[in-house]
Amino acid sequence: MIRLVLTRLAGFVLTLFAASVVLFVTINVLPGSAAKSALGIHATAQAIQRFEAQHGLDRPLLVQYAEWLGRILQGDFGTSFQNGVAVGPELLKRLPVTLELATFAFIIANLIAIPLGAWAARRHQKGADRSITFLATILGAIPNFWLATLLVLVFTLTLRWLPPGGFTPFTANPMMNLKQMIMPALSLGVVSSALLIRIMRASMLEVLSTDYVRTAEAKGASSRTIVFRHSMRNAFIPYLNVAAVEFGFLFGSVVVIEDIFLLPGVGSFVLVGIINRDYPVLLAGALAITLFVLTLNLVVDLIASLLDPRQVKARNA
Amino acid sequence: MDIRSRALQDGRPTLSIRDLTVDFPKRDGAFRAVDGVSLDVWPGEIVGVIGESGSGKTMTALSTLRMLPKRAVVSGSIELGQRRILDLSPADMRKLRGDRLSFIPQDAMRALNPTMRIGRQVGEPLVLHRNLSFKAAVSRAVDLLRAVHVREPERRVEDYPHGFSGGMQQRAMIAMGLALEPELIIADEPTTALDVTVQAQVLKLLKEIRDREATSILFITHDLGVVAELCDWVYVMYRGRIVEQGSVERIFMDPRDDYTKMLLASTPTLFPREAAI
Amino acid sequence: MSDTVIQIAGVTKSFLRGVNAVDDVTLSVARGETLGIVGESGSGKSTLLRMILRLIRPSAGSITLDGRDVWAASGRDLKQARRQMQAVFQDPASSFNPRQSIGAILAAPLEVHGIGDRASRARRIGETLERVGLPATTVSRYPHQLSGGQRQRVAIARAVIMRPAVVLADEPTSALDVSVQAQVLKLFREIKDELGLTSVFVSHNLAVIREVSDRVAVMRHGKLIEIGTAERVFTAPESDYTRALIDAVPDPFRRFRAPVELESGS
Amino acid sequence: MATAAGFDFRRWRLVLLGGLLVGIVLFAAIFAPWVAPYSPFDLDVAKMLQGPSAAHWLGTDELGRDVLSRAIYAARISMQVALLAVTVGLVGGTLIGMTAAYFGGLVEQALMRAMDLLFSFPAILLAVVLMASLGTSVLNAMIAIGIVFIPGFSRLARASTQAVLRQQYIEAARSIGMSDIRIIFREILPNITAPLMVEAAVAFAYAVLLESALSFLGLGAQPPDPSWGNMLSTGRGFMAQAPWLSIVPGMAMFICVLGFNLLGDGLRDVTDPHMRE
Repeated sequence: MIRLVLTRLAGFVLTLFAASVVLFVTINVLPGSAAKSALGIHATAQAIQRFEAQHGLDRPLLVQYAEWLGRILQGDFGTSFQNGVAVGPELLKRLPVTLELATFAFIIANLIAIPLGAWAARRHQKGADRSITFLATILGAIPNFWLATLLVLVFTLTLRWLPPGGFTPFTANPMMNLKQMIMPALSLGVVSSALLIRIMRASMLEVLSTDYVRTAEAKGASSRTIVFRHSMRNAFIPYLNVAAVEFGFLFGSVVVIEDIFLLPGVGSFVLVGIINRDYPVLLAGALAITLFVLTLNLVVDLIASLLDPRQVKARNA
Repeated sequence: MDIRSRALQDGRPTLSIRDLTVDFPKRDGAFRAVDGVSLDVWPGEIVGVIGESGSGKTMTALSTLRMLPKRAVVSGSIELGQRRILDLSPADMRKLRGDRLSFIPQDAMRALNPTMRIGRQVGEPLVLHRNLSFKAAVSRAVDLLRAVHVREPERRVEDYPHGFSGGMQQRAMIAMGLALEPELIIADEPTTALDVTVQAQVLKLLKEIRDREATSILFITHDLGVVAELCDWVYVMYRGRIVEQGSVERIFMDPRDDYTKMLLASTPTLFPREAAI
Repeated sequence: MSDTVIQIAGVTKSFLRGVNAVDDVTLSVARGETLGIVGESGSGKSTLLRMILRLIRPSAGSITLDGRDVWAASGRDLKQARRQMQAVFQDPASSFNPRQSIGAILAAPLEVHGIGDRASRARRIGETLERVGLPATTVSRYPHQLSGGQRQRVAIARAVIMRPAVVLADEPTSALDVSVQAQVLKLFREIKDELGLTSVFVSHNLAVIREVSDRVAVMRHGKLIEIGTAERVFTAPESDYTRALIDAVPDPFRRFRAPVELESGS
Repeated sequence: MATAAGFDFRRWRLVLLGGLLVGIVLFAAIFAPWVAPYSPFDLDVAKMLQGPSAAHWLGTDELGRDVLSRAIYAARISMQVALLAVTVGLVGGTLIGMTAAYFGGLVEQALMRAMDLLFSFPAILLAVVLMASLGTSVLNAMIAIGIVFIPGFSRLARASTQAVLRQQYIEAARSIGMSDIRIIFREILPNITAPLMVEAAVAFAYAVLLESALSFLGLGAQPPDPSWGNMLSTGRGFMAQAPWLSIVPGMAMFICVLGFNLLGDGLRDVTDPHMRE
């Protein structure tokens, strides 16, 4: 068991390290000049040279990476090219916002997907299954930033129930925090649920067609018992793994959603970094989002492994 | 010599199927998988149904369990004891399965839930039909596993199926089927996936169970050898119909139907055929 | 009759976990004979066959075909070896590419070895199909349109179309119903005699092995337990394992006399 | 697979419905100059922010341009980006996946590790970072989105190839001495195209979404060139006065994505052997 956790953790660290290399290299071969966007288009050649020397941009990439990694490991994410603000503390301030958004969105997506997907599978090729599949098809075709726009149109501009955006810490004003969070979380969660419904339905269908479900039926188990005692756990194992990966894949949308709802999270930090070509900001933000996704995958993967006695045993052996 | 000695028995057969027909509707008409099958299984008897693929033997077995695919259209009558199986409500049918009537499938590895401990699976019929707690059911499962010769059953009930060998998995399935001392066990090719040496052990176990508990067994197979070793009475099926029935001795010594004769002639053997007399 | 076609010497295949799938097997196959290899699952019989076919590389030992090392061969020698040795596989459902017609499937070995032109290949395919008892129209059909027995006839056609010296068969009738199995085995024996083939026939079914083999090798856990003429192995087995295996077979004719084989002219 | 009995409408209905929606979008994209009632660039300050009317069915934008015409021209950009991006992803992913599965060992390890890594980045984030690196333009958007698709296609191609490699016809091909290249192109590729085509349809939908998101963020098509993403982005500024500016581009994306998703689902059902009778 401990071995299983350690193996997964090692994989997690390795992937994170490799991801940092990819991000660093990609961002540092940017053709657009950071100096120009920091200093303005009319900056002189000397000013640019001075800027690059000051930020160490004129040295070999490998050296730059090693230094950057070294500093990051000490918690120093550098300073913004744009305004000289330290990136680390700023990132730390923004992390809870995105964490809250991600958590809500993931919970919403699963709350919708698990029961609907399981129900659809149980009613395979019946009315309920067709309706749920149809719903998933419709939801899956809605761009989440359009859904966000429509939600604002309805709940803010027309009904005037919810604020258009912004962020209040939960500790400062829980009610306000939730009011501001609900639309962004729905935009991300509802659209992601479309894919998760399909995954849950497919996993459950697979299990329901197995011989061991037939055995349970032959023992005289009711359809309820079959679903809850014999199928849920087995369907969850593939569901969780796939769901986490797919959710992570879709999670990049925080960049757009945070922009729409003026949430001061990591996503909008990345966007600012891109628009201003602010390397330290962009790198730190992108790394943080990747970290989110990898952590989610790690946690879910461990849960799925625990559910599967074959894996627990295989890793221990 | 085809006097059914068993017909002289007192009382009624455990299972009695009359004019069973199973149709699968298709776009152009219907496919008739079982065509007017009648058969009986008497108390304490092992009855073999032998046929090649597509003969309808498995469909006959599944009809008895009422576990056919939903689109199948069934007619005729099936009686287990006094109960008319085809007329039972789904809830009443469920109460019968695993209690008075149990099923042993072909592939035990797939038939066991990979994420549930053996003890819980073997004991589950007691939970479903006798309202036992899982704890009590698992302690009963220890006895059941011992009865099918699984070693160290106290420890084995805690195992998951992947820790069992193929033969042990099939023993666990048999133990599960015996949990409530059913009137009839339906076994669908239960030894086909096993190696011959393991198969021999499982067949021996089934005979032993019949002798000990006087359970009736309906045994579905494509293997003439298995029928010869195990069964008392044989039905030969071909294209949805029963073409011949008789005691196992009669079928092998004096086959009358052309299909049965062809089947016998086709079966490879370790004992070379005698020259024509 | 006693010249050796296949010589297997000290062949071992070890997989990762230190278990030997095939463990130091030495045996030979003489020209024109059929060697049956029998064993339960995990005995290594199929792995051994695949090593002869050059599909799995042995960890140790040598396999020679007509005196040439199969695994050391390359270029022309390898092509020659491949031409000499053809295979029939078990699963009639997966042993053909579902997107190719039977004609294309049968033409493939001829094309690979550059035998004949279009017309002569077509002629040869027609003759071979006829020989295995399939109508000439089969060329334009696809595998899923054929029954299991018909597919195994095509498999035999694919193996003999190259006019090889050796045919290696891996459980070729295990997925078939007994009545079809009997027909396919009969065809196999006829073709073998007609072409004077040497063959290795792997099966878990002792009775099938007895029917087709001149000599029989019994394997267990990767080891060769015993080898001898079919008559000897089945009537006077030397090892306890072979004895146990024979006793375990549920053979209907142990209890009841075997009927005379039908003249199956079908 | 239409049978002699006639065209099976039920089986193909999703493909037909998806095809219809996709057809409408493609038609608009290809024949935009003829279909669109106005030029997408013609300004008319006198007519700015007018609601839907007989002259302008879907109203006008903040510069008095015809919204319908802009939405039609935007389809062009979306289709171009999606087509090229899917091609990049499909070709790149298939080559990588097939190579990995066929050669196995270290080659496979290295390639698939790299794909896992690429897949661990959220899609939009990766596209955004690549766009930042490559510079904002439509061509770069195509490349960035294409790269995002490579890991998905490569995993699918690898899994499908592995499934084919387990089939005995591969062993048969090897045993007759067929070369690797010939096995890959003659035996494997034709048998993995169906799942790849299904995935391509779904990827097309996702490419449209990604392109719109990039343009929405100002990283894709640049104004005044119309794209659904930048139309929505501008429209949000006038949400209270002119909601149609937000609704129209979203609706266009929705129809387009829905069409490709339905097409993908339909193709999956049609090509899935389990769905066949």
